[in-house]
Amino acid sequence: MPPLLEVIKIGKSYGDSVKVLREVSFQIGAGECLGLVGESGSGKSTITRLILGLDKPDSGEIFVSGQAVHRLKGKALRHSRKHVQVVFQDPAASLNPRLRIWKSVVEPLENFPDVEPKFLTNVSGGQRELAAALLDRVGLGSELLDRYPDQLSGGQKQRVAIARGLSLEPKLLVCDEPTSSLDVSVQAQILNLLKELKEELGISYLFISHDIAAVRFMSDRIAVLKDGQLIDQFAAGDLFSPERHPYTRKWTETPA
Amino acid sequence: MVIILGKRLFQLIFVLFLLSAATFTMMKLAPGDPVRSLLRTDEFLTTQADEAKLRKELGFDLPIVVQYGEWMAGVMQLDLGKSYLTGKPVLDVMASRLPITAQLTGGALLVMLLITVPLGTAAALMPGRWPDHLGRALALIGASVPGFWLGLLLIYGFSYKLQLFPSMGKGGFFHMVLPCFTLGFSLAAVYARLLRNGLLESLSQHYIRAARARGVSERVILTRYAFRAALLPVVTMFGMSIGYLLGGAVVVETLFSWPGLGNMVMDAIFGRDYPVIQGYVLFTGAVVVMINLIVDLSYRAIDPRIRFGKGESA
Amino acid sequence: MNAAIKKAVLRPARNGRYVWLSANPLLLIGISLLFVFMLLALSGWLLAANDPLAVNMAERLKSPSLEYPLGTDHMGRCIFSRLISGARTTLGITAMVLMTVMVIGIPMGLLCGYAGGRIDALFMRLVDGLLALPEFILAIAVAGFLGPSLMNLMLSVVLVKWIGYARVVRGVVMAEREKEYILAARVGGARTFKLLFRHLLPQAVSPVMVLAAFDVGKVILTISSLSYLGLGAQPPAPEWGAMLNDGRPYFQTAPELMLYPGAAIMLVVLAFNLIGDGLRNVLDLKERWRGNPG
Amino acid sequence: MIKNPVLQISGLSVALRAHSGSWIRHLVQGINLTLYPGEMHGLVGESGSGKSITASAVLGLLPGSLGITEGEILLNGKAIHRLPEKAKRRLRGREMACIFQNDQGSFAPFRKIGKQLTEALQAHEKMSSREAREISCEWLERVKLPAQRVFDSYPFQLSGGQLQRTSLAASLMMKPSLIIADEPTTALDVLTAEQILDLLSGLQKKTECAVLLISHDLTSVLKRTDRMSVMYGGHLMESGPTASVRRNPLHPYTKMLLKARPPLDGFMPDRLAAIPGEPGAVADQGCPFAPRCPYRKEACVHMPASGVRADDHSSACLFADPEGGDSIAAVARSDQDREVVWR
Repeated sequence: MPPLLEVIKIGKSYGDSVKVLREVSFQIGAGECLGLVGESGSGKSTITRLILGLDKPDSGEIFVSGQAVHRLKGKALRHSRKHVQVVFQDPAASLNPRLRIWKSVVEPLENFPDVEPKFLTNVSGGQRELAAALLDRVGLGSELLDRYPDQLSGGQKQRVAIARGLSLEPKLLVCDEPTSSLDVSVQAQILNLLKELKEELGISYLFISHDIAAVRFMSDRIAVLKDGQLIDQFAAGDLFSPERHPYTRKWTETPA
Repeated sequence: MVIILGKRLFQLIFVLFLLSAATFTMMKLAPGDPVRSLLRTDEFLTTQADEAKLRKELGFDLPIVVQYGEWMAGVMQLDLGKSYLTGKPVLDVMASRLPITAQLTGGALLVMLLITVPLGTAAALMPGRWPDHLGRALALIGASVPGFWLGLLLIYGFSYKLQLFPSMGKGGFFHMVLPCFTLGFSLAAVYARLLRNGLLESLSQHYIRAARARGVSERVILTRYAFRAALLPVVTMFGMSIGYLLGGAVVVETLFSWPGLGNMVMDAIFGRDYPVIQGYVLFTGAVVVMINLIVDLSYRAIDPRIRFGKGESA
Repeated sequence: MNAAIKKAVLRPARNGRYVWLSANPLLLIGISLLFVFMLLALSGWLLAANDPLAVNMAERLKSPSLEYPLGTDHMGRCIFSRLISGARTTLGITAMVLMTVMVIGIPMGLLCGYAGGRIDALFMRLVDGLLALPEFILAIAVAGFLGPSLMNLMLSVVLVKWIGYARVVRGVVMAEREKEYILAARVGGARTFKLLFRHLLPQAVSPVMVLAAFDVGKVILTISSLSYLGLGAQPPAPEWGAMLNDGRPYFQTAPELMLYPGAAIMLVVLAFNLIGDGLRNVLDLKERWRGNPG
Repeated sequence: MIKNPVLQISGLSVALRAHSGSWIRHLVQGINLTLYPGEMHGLVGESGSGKSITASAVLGLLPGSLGITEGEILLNGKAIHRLPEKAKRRLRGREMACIFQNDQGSFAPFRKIGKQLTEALQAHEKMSSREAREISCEWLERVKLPAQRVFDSYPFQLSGGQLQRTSLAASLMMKPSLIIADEPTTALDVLTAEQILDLLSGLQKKTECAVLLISHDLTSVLKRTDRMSVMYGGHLMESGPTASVRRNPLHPYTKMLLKARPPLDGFMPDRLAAIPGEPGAVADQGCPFAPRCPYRKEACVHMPASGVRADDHSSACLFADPEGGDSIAAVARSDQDREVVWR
């Protein structure tokens, strides 16, 4: 059975000079969380955009459950998106400020009426009830349904974004620095929530962050990105083993 | 730097070309036959033959494209054709009128500066106190009062009732006060507000706090930091106000009967003197584009980020 | 540090979103002033007992009386009824102009902002070209060549003003296009239509509303100024600018002929500017409050 | 040799002022903090805890809408917060300097770095611009920057890390006795942040100046500071020597904050000890952390939290050892064995 996500030697450069990604390859199996660590400017966000089909790679291939997504266009690309969803870093920018919360959460289901997620089958009623169920799944009460994003706290907004990411029951959820702009106590809540959802729904994660400790908490395997190249890939348990790449050791030694 | 200049000059030529094409086509669309209206002004009975001769002379019988070609060639050498009414070359007519309009607009700009700088600064430095409220009230009135009505009120008040200023015609300083104030006032009201908002905005920037934390004096902060940053919105607006200024000049010149370009174009409109109208439109278009070019260049002087292109890391 | 202080100082009003009206006197005065004018304009045919165009030389330059609430002009026409029908003309024209301008400008802004590339470059060249011709000068050219009339005047105002709206909408779309909620919507399978009209356009609503409120005043001033010069409404149309021009020769003997139309113009424009100012404060506050991090 | 403290804050309270001048709401209350030369004191708290407001109060740069209601701020023994603005200005930069969060812009984008440095120098001492340039370049070298190039470039031509180093140079070159670093590394990524903090502590040791490090990054405060204070809802929750706070946190909030961080090495729990509720949830009276405190007791909601003293290791919690049971007047069983009085 092919791995859920297979990225083979993808390369990307913006403008002619700036080479952002060079020969990056990695895989994510079903129900597995791959942590991706790197400094800002190392190409983390570019990888996110390529996997989500928001950008096309200059070279290399991307397969989701065996299907080549890097060449897809139009209708086919749109339908392939059902399997890969995203949670971004800045909760304040992840929700349409002029839309009530329930409309934002349930929009993906509205775009794909044919999708019936298992964990929502027993929910009767219309979109609002679906939205209430999704919010409840991420620990938010239904009193938030009719609120606008600016009436919610950072942590609440990030939970709404996660609920939206889950609504289509995707096989892979790309988390691009989901806790970086949150306070410590809220970070812990969100990390716990993500881990809980992974175990219950069996979703795979690509967990991207510059916080090595959070990556270690979430991931089964970890990959380290430096200047657009994957210089180290290993199981989470081997984070401190001696044969780690010197650059990886820089991450583990600094914040003691 | 040169590339930018080059790009701008190309834009200038492109715009003038667009302008000339537009004015030329509008001229051709004009109802009524300029030849007949021209002959009628010579007060003698016209015959079919006379009309044909004049049409040929003025080259109206040539195909449109050729006429345009000839006309453009003329424009290139600043030959804008002759006024139907006076027969004098359009260029000379405009040249004689230009200094008067320039004096008016110059005076108006002076009025603007005299009001804007003190009022705008005071309003920004004492938010919520009387200069701020005065500034806000003036801005609202300035943006609401029709220029020509203000002019009439001033004439009624200052020249008719108080006999302080002449109400008509061109002359010395006293002749300039009312017209320049009329033209400059609403601009001043708007710019005072713009300067105030610009100053408040720049004073709230974080680098101002940082400079204060380093012990830099308030005077230096105001002049070298806040004012400079506040200039940007003011200069942008200036590029757009040129049109208002030229338009306003037409009204004020008609009201105070100043023999400037504005008056000239009004007579040309009612006299169907197309070449003069065309000359005026081309001239104002060129002035606006030139001013925008200067505004653009001053942008670069004020904020180096634009000169180096945003955020280019060393 | 600024964000922390802003958050502490700008705590949202307790009772939700509709307290801003009372907290903003400008908007209140503007709306009430406008309401009065709307009332006047619409009830014009009711109150105007007299026909605004009926010439009656015997009744020339009468002072205000019960029959003629504001007296009569140099042709014996009732000033009050002319003012009211003038209000209808001015507000009517302005509304038509602004409607057309928005219908052209907003979709163009959306298209150029979202599509970008060649269309956008073409649009920017067009903007440079048309910006070289200020509204007023274009109106003069159009009036000069195509003859002075209200229709030509409206045409020339529309020809330039739509760009303002296109640029505002384009600016907003370009700024929002790369924001995370748009990327999330695209990943969530939203089609272009939903991206444009549910996600992008609503963000431009407040800046466009503020621009429109201020533009009403500008259009009224332009139309009345040009009518005053004789390039807009032609006599005997009861347009305020033209009325002011008619009253000019009598301004020594009967200054009120000049006073009333001018005051009318100023008050209407003032009403709209007040609304514009009030709207900008309200929307700006919401913008600033929404903008800073939670 | 007993050094006299550089900064002494006692009972400091800052409140929001209505236009009419009356106080609406307290944002910061009862802050006690003492800072000795050569010492780095960490001020930790989540967003909305009031840590930045405290810093602005010390610098005298509070925005118009906020004001100091009570308390004293002594800089090198002199009360400063009632000084006239002119006197305060002479202190800023000279006696106390500030490094800000980087992306908020410590330098005006449209003026060269050099000009902004020499201007600050010349605002305090009469010196020729050549001399000012020399001092600036010397300090730019000390913060490991290509002095000449940085001096002549504009801020947008420098990277985040370079800008922060320049800001460090700008504060240190006037040899202040106190540096307030307000979230200096938040906008930088991990590795650059470490270099900046290394540089700061290194230069601090050389110049013997005191540093108040304000941050929400618990990890770097625990690693680098000599003493630390934890703030929540505008109040001090706990204050003490960093080693003691790290080994034996007294206040429930501090304990849970320490546990909430995913550990880098050692045992990895399946779930983190997350603190329920939102950082903004602050009780109006009684202990501000009460709404989120799992050990909340009846008394916590009424009784104001007890004051945190500035010298030893003390906490605002009425129940010094909440896990130990419900004894109210508990003697703190931390190794310093001090008594916590319940008021």
